[in-house]
Amino acid sequence: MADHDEYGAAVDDYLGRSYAERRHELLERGGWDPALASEFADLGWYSLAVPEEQGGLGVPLAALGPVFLQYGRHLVRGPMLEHSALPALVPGLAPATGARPPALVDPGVTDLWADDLGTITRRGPRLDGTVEAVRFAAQADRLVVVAGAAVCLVDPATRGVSIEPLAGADPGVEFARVEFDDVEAGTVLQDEDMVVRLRSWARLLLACELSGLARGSVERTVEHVARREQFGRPIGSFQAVKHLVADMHTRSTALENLCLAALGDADTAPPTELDLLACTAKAHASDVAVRVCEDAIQLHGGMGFTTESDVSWFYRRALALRGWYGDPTELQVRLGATLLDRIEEHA
Amino acid sequence: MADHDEYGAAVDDYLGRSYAERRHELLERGGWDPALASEFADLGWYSLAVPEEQGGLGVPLAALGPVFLQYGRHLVRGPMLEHSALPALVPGLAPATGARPPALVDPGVTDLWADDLGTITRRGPRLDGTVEAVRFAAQADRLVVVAGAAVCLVDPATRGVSIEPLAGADPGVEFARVEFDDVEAGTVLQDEDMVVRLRSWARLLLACELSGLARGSVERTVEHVARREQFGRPIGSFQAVKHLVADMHTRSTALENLCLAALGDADTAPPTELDLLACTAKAHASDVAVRVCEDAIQLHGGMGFTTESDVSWFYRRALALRGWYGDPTELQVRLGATLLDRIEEHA
Amino acid sequence: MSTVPTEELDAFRARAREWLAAVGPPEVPLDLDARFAVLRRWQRTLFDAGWLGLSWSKEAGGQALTHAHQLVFVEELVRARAPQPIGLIGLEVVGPSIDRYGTDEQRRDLLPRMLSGADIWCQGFSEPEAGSDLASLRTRAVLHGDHYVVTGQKIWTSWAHEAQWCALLVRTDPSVRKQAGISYLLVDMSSPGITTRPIRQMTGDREFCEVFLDDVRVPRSNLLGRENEGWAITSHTLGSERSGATLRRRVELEVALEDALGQLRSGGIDDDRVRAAVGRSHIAMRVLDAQTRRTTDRLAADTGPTPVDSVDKLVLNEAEQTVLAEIAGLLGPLRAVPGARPLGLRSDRWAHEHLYSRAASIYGGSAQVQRTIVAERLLGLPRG
Amino acid sequence: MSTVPTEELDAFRARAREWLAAVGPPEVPLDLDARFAVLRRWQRTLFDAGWLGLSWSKEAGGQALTHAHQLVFVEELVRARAPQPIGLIGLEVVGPSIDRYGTDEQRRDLLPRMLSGADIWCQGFSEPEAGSDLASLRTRAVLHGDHYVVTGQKIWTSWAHEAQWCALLVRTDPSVRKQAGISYLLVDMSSPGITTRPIRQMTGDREFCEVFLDDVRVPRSNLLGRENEGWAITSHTLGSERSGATLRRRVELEVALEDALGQLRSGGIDDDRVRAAVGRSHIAMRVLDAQTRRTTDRLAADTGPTPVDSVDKLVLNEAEQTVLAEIAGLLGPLRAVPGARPLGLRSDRWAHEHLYSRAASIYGGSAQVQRTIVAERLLGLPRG
Repeated sequence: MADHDEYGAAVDDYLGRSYAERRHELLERGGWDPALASEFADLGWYSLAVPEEQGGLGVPLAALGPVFLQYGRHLVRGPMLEHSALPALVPGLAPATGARPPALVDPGVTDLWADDLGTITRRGPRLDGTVEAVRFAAQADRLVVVAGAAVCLVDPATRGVSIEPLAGADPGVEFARVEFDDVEAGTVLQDEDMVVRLRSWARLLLACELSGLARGSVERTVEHVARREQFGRPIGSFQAVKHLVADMHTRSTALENLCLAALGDADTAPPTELDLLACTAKAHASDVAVRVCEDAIQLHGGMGFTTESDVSWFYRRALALRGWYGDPTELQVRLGATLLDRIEEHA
Repeated sequence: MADHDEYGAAVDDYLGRSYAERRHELLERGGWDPALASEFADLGWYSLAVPEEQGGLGVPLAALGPVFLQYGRHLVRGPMLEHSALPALVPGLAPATGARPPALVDPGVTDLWADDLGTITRRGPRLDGTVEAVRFAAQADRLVVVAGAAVCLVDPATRGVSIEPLAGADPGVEFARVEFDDVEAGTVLQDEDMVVRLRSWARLLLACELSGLARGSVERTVEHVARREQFGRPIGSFQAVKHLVADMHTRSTALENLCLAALGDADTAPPTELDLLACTAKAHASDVAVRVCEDAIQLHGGMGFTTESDVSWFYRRALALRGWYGDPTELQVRLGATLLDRIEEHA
Repeated sequence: MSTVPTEELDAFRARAREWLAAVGPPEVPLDLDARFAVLRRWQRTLFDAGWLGLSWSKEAGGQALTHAHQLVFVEELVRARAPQPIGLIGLEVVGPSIDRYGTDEQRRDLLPRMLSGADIWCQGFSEPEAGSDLASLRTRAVLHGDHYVVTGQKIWTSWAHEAQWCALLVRTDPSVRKQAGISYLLVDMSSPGITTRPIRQMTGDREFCEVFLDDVRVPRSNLLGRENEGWAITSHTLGSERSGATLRRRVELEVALEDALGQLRSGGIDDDRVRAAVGRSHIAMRVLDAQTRRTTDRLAADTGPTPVDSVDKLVLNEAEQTVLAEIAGLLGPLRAVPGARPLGLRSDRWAHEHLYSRAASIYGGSAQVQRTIVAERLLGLPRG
Repeated sequence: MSTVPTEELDAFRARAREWLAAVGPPEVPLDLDARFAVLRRWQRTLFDAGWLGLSWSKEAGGQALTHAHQLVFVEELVRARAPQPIGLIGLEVVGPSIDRYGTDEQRRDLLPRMLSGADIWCQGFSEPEAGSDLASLRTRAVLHGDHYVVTGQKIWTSWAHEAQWCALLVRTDPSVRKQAGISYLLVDMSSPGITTRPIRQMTGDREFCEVFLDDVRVPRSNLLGRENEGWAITSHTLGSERSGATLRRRVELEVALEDALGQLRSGGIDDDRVRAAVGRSHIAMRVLDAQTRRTTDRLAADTGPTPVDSVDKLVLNEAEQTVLAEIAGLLGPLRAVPGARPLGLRSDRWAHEHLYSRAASIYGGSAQVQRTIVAERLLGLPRG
C-alpha cells in the first residue's frame, strides 16, 4: 500500500488547510452540498480509480482506502463513496459531469433487516420494488440498481421511478426512499461477480472511513487530555485515563492495519475471498469505531456530549455507518457461515 | 432476606475457622470426600431446607442462597447442591443418612448442547437413555431422574443402570456418565412444575455459588493489591488498578443483590416467573463471576496463574459452573424468547 | 419507608393511576419553547391536584406524606408515559436542601412557588474548569455591605434561560482549602449582569446552558446556610439528586424496555439475535432493580451520602447503557433513518435514547470519579 | 526481508514442508520428564537436518540464511502440528543476545551446543518482588577475584530444573539508579548453590520454576557485555523474545482456529451462535495477521525495540484471548468434562488453551505496563 499513501496524504493536506474551519457549519447543514461536491470533483478526487479511458487516473481501487481514511478522519460529508467507487466499478457508468453523484439502489445492505429495507425484482428489462433507504438518491443523476444477480443502470427521470427524500440521522449523508413501478432499466449487466464487487468495495471503503473516524477521535482525545486540567493537573497524567487512551490508540491502529491489509489483498482476490476480506474489515471497523468514539466522548466529559466538539460528530457518523452494509453481528454470522461451509483447504 | 443471613453467617464462621487451611489440599484431591461430606452433614448444613417432618429445619429454600454464597466464597467442594436442595424439593426423597448424596440425572442442563448431553425416555415406569455428564452420580445412593415432565426416583443398584466415572475439570465436582437400559423407576412423580422447580433452584443456588466465587476473588484482590509493591509503592495505589478493582467490586456487589432479590421473590413465584428469575440470576452470575475472576488473575500477575493462589481456583470453578444449567448466551436467548412470546401485561 | 402500611401505599397508587388516566398526560412538543410552556402547565396541573411536594411539609406547600408516597407517584407518572414537571431541578435537587438548610423566611417565600411552577429553578454548580473537580470552582462572591457581588461562569445549567432562580455555588474565601471557602447562594435570574447561552447536545436537545455572571448583586439574605459552609449543602443536594434520579431513571428504563418489547412483538421477529438482545436487556434491568431496592432502603433510613452511592451510580450507568445499546443495536442500518420502524422499533426514539444514555457515565460525577471513590473510600485502597 | 526473492522462500518452504511430512513430528507425552526428553531429541533431529539457527552465523553453528527463512520454518513447523524444539529460550531469546554482545569465545563455546540441544538454556530475569518492575531486581553479584558470587531468587524460569545454563540478571552496583547497576551473567546451572522448585500453573503445566541462588560462583569470563551495562542487553533480549514469540504465536493461533473449525464442521452444527463465534474468531485472527505484517517489516528492518512493540503485544493479547475464549465458549457445560466432544470440539484441548491464553496479558510485560508505555512514550501523555 505504501505507494498509494500519496493520495491519502494529498487529501489530508487539502482538508487540513481548507476544510477544518468549515467542518461544523457544513455538517450542520446535512449531507449534501453541490458546491462542495464540485470542489472535490475539481480536485480530481472522484476520478482517482476511474479507468484512464474514461478520463480517470486509473489507479487501483485499493488506493481509495487511505483516501477514505482521511475522509473519516476529517469528517468529510457528501457522496464520496458514490462519486468515487461506482464509476470505477460499473462499466458504462461514466464519471459525473457535474456535482450530482450516481446512487446505489441496493436492497442487499443487510440480512437481518432485509424485510425492513425492501426488495427489487426484475423481469427482463423491467424493474419493480422499493428500497426504503438509499444514500443520495434524491441528488443522483444516475441510479445503479442491484436486482438479484444483475446490475442495472436507470435514469432517475424514467417513468415509474419515484424518489422521496427522507429525514436522516447520518450527518454526512442524505437518504431517500426509492420506488420502482414497472420501470425500464437503461442497461442491464448480468454479472454476479459485479454485485459481489460492488458490495465488497462499499464495505471496504466504509471500513476505511470508520477507521478514519476512530483515528480522528483518538487524536482529539490525546490533545484534550494533555490540555484539560482537573485536580491541578492534566487529566492525561491520570493513569486510568492514560490506559483508556492507550487502548483507543491500539484498537484504532490495529483497525487501520486490518483495513490496509485487506485492501492490499482485495485487488487480486476472487469474489469469495473478496467478500470475506470486506465483511471482516467492515465488521471490525464498525465495532472499533463506535467503541473508540464512546471512549473519546467519555474522556471529553460534558463538552464531548455537545455538538461543539468534534468527537460528538465522529460518534454520530460512526453510529450511522455501523449498520450500513452489514452491522457487526450479522457480518460475524455471515463470516462464520462461510467458513464453516468451506471444505478444509489446509493439509 | 435479612432474617436468613444467620445461616450464611454461621457457615462463613465455620469455614473461616476450619476449612481455609485445608482448602487447597482438598481441592487438589478432587470433588468427593466422604469424610468432608459427613462433617457437613453433622453440622446440619444439608438439612436446612428439608421439611421438618423429615427431620430438617424446614427453612425456606431461599435461605440456602446466602449459604451457597459462602460455599462459593470459601471454595467449598462436594455435592452441596445435591445434598441440600434435592431432599428439600423432591417429596419422598429422604435426606441422606450417610455421606452419599442423591444425584440429579437431568438431560435438561442445556439447550444448545442437548445433543451432546443425551436424553432419557420413559415408557410407563421404564427408563431408557443416557446422560453423558451427571454430577456425583458415581457417589450417589439415589438418582433423581428427570424424564420429560416426570421426576423419577431410581436406586443406582437397579438392574440396567450403569454409571461410569469420568475425569472432570471442575475442581469441586465429580462427574459420571449414566446410562439406563430398560430400567425400572422406583417412584414416578408426574409433575411438570417440579421439573421447573428443580432446574430453577439449581440455577438460583449455582448463581449464589458463582456470586460467592466472585466475592472471594474481589476480597483476595483487594488484599493483594494493597500489599504487593512494584515501582516502590503498593500496586493498589495506581489509578488504573484502583479502577479495575472498583469495577470488580461493583459488579460483584450488584450480582449479590440480584441473587438476593431473586431469592426473595422465588419462594412465592409461580413456575414461569420462577424460571425467569432463575435464568436471569444464573446468566448474570456466570458472566460476572468469570469476568471478575479474570480481572483478579490479571491483577495477581504471574502468581495468580499458579495453583498456589486462590484466584486460580476461583476461576476454574467459575468456568466449570458457567455452562451448568445454562450458559449465559443460551439463557439470554431463552429469556428473550419467553419475554417476546408474552402477552403484554402492563396497561 | 417500612413504616407506611402496604395497603395505604397500594390505595395511594390506585388513586394516582386513576387520576393520571382521567386527566390524560399532555403531548410533549419537540420545539424547546413550546415544550417548556406545556411542561410548566403540566406542573401546575399536578400541583393543583396535590401530587407535588408529597414528602414536603405543609408550610412548604407540600402534602406532608412520605418518601415512599413520592416514589410511588414518580413510578406511576412514568408508567402512564406522562412527562415530568418542568421544575424537576427545584423539586428534587434544590428544594430538599432549602427545606433542610434554609431560614423560615426562605422556606416560606421560595418553596411554595417552586412547587407550583411559578418559579422555575436551575442549578449553577459546574464550571468550564471545574467539572469532576467541582470544589475547584472559581466563581467569586465578595460581600459589599448587605450584598454579595458575584462574577464568574457556570456550565451545564439546565433551563437557565427560562429559570427564575438559580442555586449557585460561589467561592467566598479563596484563602482556604478549596472545599472550605464555598458558599451556596439563591440567585434571582432576573438580576442585572446574568446572561445565558444554550448549548446544543448531540441528541439535538438544548436545555443545558452556559451562565455568565458579571458583577451580579445578590442580597445577603439569599445565602443558604452559613458563609463558607456551602460544601456540606452541596453534598446533600448532590445526594438527593443522585438517589432521586436513580430511582426515577430505573422506572423510565423499565418502561422503555416494555415499550421496546411491545414494538418488537408487533414487528413479529423470529431471530435468536433479537431474543438474546432482549434477554441481555432484561438481565440488566433486573440488576438495576435489585440494586435500587438497596437505594430505597437507604433513602428510607435517611443515611445521607455514602460512598455506596457511587456503586449505585456505576450500576445505573451500566444498566442504562446496556439496555439502550441493546435496543438501539436492533435498529441496524435503519438507525440512520429516523422515520423507519426496523423490526417494529421506532428508529428516532431509540437512537435518541441511546445517545442520551452515553451521558449517564459523565453527568453527576463521571464514572472515573465514582471508581476512585469506591476504591479509596469503600475498599480502602491507598490514595495515589 | 524484501531482499530475499519470493521464489527462493517458496522453494525453501516446499523443502521444509516435504521434510516435515517425511520425518513425521513426534507425539508429545503429558508426563513432564518424558516430554522434555522427546522434545530434546526433536531438537537434535531438527538441528542435524539443518533447520535450526537458520539466521545465525556459520561460526555459531547456524545456516547463515535470513530472518525470513527462520519465519517460514517456524510457520511450517506449526502448520505440520509439530512441537517446538525444547531449547526455545536459548534459540529465540538468549542466543541472539549472546551472538550480538558476546565475546568470540562465548559465541564459539556456547552457541553451537545451544543449537544442537546439548545445552538447554533458561532465563533468570523476574524475581518475586520484581515482576512488572523488572529493573528493581535484587539478586546480588559481588566480584571476588575472578569470580562473581551470586545470591538471590528468581521466578518464572522455564525448565530451570532441566537446564544446563541460565541467562541471569544480577545487580552488580546497588549504589546507582536501578537500571544502571545491572549485569548479565551466563551461569552454569550445575554450579553449587543453585536449587530449583517447579511451580504448578492452573493449566496443570509445571515448566516454570523458582530458582534459589546461594553464594553461587560464576567466572568473570561469563559476564555478557560489560559490567553494569546489562540493561541494554536485557532490552535487546526482551525485544527478540517479543517479536519472535508474536510471530510464532500468530501461526499457532491460526492453526488452532483451523483445527477448531475442522472439529466444528465434523460436529455438523447449524446454529447462528456458533457461526457468530467463528466469525468473531476469524476477525480477531485477521486483525492479528495484519498487525504482525508490521512486526515482520520491523524485524526485517532491524529497528530494535520501540514502544510500538507494546501495541503489538496488546493486539496479540486481545486476539489470543478473543479467539480462545470464543472457541472455549462453545464447550458449554461440557467444558467441565475433558473427555467430551461438545459440538465436535475436543473439550480438554480447548479448555487448556483457553486457560493458557489468560497468561498472555501477564507474561512478557503485563497489559498494564504496555498501556503505560503506549500512553507515555508513543502518545506523549505526561508522566503521572
